[in-house]
Amino acid sequence: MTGYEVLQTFFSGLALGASYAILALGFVIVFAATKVLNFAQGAFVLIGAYLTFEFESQLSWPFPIAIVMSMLVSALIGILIERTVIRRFSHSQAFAAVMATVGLLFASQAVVAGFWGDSARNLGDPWGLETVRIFGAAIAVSGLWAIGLSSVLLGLVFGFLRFSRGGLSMRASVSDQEAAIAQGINPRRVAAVAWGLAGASGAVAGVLLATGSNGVNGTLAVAAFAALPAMVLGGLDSPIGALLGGLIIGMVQQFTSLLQPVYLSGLGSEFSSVIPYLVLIVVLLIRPQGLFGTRAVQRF
Amino acid sequence: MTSTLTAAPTAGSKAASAHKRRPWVITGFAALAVAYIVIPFLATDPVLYLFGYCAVLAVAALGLTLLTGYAGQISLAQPFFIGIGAYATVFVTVQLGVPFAFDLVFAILVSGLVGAGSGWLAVRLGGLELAIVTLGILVIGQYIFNTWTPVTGGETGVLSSGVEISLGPLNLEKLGTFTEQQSLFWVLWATVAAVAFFCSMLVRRAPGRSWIALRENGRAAEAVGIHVRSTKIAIFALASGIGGLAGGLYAGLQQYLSPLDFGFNTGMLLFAIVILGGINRVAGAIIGAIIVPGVQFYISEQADSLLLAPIITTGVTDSGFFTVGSFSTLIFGVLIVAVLAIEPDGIMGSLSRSRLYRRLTAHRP
Amino acid sequence: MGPITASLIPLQATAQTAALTVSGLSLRFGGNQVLDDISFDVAPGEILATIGPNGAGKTTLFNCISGLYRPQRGSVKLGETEILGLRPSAIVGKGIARTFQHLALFGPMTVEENLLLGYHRAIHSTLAGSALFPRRARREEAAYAEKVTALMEQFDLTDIRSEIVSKLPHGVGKRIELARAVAMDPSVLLLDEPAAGLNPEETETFAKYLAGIRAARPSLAVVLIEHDMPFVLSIADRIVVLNFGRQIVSGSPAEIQRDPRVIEAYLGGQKVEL
Amino acid sequence: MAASKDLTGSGELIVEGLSVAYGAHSLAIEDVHLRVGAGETLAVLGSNGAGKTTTVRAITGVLGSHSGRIVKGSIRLNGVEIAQLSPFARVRAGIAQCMEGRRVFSELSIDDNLRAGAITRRDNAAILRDVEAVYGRFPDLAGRRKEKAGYLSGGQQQMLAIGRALMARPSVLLLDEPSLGLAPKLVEMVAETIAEIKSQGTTVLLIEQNVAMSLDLSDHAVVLETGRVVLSGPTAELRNNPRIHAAYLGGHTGAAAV
Repeated sequence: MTGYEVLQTFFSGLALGASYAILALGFVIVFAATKVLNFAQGAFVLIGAYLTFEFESQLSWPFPIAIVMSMLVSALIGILIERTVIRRFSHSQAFAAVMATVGLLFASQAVVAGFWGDSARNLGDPWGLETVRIFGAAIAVSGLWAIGLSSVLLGLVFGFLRFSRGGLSMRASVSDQEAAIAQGINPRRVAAVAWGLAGASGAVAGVLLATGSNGVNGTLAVAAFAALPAMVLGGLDSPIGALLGGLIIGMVQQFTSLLQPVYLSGLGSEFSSVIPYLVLIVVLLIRPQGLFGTRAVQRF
Repeated sequence: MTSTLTAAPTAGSKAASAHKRRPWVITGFAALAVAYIVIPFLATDPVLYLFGYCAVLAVAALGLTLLTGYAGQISLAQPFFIGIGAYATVFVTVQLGVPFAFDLVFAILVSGLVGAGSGWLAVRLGGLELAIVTLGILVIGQYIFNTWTPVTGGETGVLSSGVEISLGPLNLEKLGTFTEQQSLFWVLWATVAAVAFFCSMLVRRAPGRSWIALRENGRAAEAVGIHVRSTKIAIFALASGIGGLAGGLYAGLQQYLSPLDFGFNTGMLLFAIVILGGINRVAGAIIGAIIVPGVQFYISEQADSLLLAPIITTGVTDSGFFTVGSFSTLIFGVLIVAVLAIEPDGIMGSLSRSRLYRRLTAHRP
Repeated sequence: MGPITASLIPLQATAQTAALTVSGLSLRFGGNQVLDDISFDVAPGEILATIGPNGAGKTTLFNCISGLYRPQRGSVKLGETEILGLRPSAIVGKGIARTFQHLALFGPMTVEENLLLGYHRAIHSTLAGSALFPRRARREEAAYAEKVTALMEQFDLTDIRSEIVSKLPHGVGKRIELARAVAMDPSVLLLDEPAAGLNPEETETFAKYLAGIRAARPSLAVVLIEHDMPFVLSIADRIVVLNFGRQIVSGSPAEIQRDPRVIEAYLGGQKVEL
Repeated sequence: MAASKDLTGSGELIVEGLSVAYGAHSLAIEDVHLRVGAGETLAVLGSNGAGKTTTVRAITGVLGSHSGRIVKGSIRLNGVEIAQLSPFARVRAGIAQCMEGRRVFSELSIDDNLRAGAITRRDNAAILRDVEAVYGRFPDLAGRRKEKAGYLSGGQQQMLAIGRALMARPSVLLLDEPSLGLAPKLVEMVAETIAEIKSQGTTVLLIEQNVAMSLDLSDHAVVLETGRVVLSGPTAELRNNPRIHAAYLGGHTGAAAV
């Protein structure tokens, strides 16, 4: 293992971690605002990636516009889901709502497969498989874009949460929903905004996961689940936790891919795919409230 | 976590008076018995195979009904335990040559033990964290099945045609002069009936009450003297053991096992089954396990019909929008959402609240 | 407010015969001293009332006794047995049953099933037992179903035995919870605000049921938290007053009513003339 | 403290024949009548479970999140029926509340807590002035504005909760057990604050267990028992009513049996 490899892996870990962080942020925001674990986050990933493909490759829109448009459409779909489905379930029916999102995931997978078929497509990202040399290490340009794009998005989301009136409503609502209502905050609007944000961030994550050699394909819906450990690590309802959890998982996964074939080759070629969950289980055994969460431990 | 699903199963008093029900119920059971005997003579082999597949899913879903429906522990890992049971059965039969009745016991024990380990994780986690961790267990299971080639055959899979469902010297897959599919139908559905009876007995008694108590309010459950930790571990072990049994039967039914049989899609299929049927009803798991694969089968059979041809693309008609697979996925997605929004207790829940059902099953004074 | 030395009325019960002995119990949550050096005991057959303003630490005290919280210091003895540190379910097994301020019934289950859960520890058929010896399990279920029938008779619940408890009025829920606690066969019964939210008739009925329980088990010790003072004064043998997690005074109802510290704690100063 | 004058206004609140039920249960409050004239203070007394908080919830409109509903009756603010309005619309109409148990947003900074109190307002410059006014009123908070509210002491949290409620510039302010769990010195401070709010002409509905404090602060008082109003009248008349003592100390009159 050379220093170049370490640097290269560091960058790819950062890039992967950034995608996980964005995905986890989508999960976290919806969970914090509506107490629903949104399995349909994968649907946003799928829709975002395919729409970007459609806009860019079929309609020949410039790539940035294609991304922004697919974010918008995906956000609208998120709001629509909240208004038509999630709203029907009261707070005490969180489990039913979670299962309903599984139904939505199924339905969206089918619709996407209906529109675009089963075969993988090539996202028309302008950087493709290019690499650049940084300190002698070959770094994928798509990875740098992933880091840049997610930094912008994360900055926007955190800025929104921190400084805007809507963000304040959302943070207050997450902290104590009833008290938030008592201040005049409309919980339905908060929920709609949360689903919209989840849709937009899912779409971006879809683009990031489909760039480079991966391509746009149906398994993206399931790829979203890899961000769930990041969410639990961060403590379910903490956006900062989602960011850190995502980066940790991405790093650990990429360094495992680098080291495990050399030192523990007996574990097989797929080992890095289970790393997020292994990390999760080990962490939970040591620290049940997650790395950054403050939730009290259930003692029985 | 607290389950959202409103209705609880009936327990307690009914246990004592269940055998004093009205003739309607007896008629119903008699009709089922007749169907059980007659279907293998009427149905074609592919249909009988489908019924066998339904039976395996029914057993696995029964475990999930106890674990998630009754005890409120959301687990996505059930297919992993089915897989353990299936591979354990193949291993014991092929490598050790043990007859089937005993490898089923082995399958149940191994799955149950691993399940108890997951239960231990559940003790430390509540609700959605548990759902995520069990998803992780499922993913890790996929990895193990794909990687542990000597036992599972890896991605290429392993032949399970050597597995014969038998009781000692009696090969239940070849009963007398009947065909294998006929025999399998009888054996598998007899198992479903036995497991369902076992489950319905448990849910009506002390264990079932403690599960619901756990689901509704862990703190109050502890306050009436229920040892929540051991109860959680036990229900996980039981549900996983039942999953292992389903896996053993699956190995007997199938010629060939692939890791994909025990993945995320199977988990979602099981959830579709229990939600459609009614997640906190024993009968719900069975009804769901007939309807869901039944509808899938119907769609693939009728894909070229006048009704579905405009929607579905097949080799014959290239007119439709969806493939057979994605169309049935769509149907189930929409059905799950609709059922949850309209009747969270599923078909059985809706049925048991209908007046007709109540009149038919009312106790005699 | 400065610390006030607890003035403990000499206890009738000697250490040997006390049903429940709490001594030096202290609990902190973070920087918050929620309970500070609480000591009292309850003799068999006695009713001890715990009163004090909201936030005084009464329910917290119950949570410590029943094992939901782990106090940092002190001891809780049931008879001669130390129970501090045991799990809540084990404490139930030792003989302490409780009710909750906000009902802790199992909503979607029937009245009958809720009461059967009260017998949970008594029923021997475990998961394995129910599976392996179905006949024995069925006999046992039937036996406890009979006990529940008797219990429902005693608490006038027979007519609603098959009702779902979440659909019953609050007052009935209180009664079911009391009956369920009795099913646990306790030697010490903890009642957290049994009369809260009850109208005067319901409170009276509740007192009647409680009297019935005590008549049937003369050695049962009862500790209750209550705000309804007429109710407390009519049934309590002794009263412990808490404020800010400290035991400010304890004594007979008559003494408590006269004590200026109690009036201070409740009415916040002397501005109201008595 | 004069700067805080523009925080508040005053309104008249009339509750008539109000009955509330939770789920399928029997009524939690029945036929409750309350009247608070503009600028007046009404104390609502009663023990636990008497229906005080239910009354507050009905007025602020959050019954829905406790699966409760108004069975009958009307709630009018300045003559306008508000019983059908959403909770946020009621805040805009001028009803703010300081909830039982303080309920500050403990993960949010003190600044953000105050800004959240003004979430229904759009006049940003005035909001900033009002934030400063609250800090002027509670200097303890002023030095810690960027700290998380969860780190404040109980008394400071109560100050913050009152300040947050004032940020909506309410015409009617509901205070649900503001002295709960506070040491006597802090109770005094809360009382002073309420007196000040009152002196600026805001209508106040004070829900309290601390009888002495509420009687000192209010013009009228009602006593609730098991969901009904059993006593009401000017504070001066109620002050020496034996039933008030009976309700809290189980006095010698036997009145509580009624």
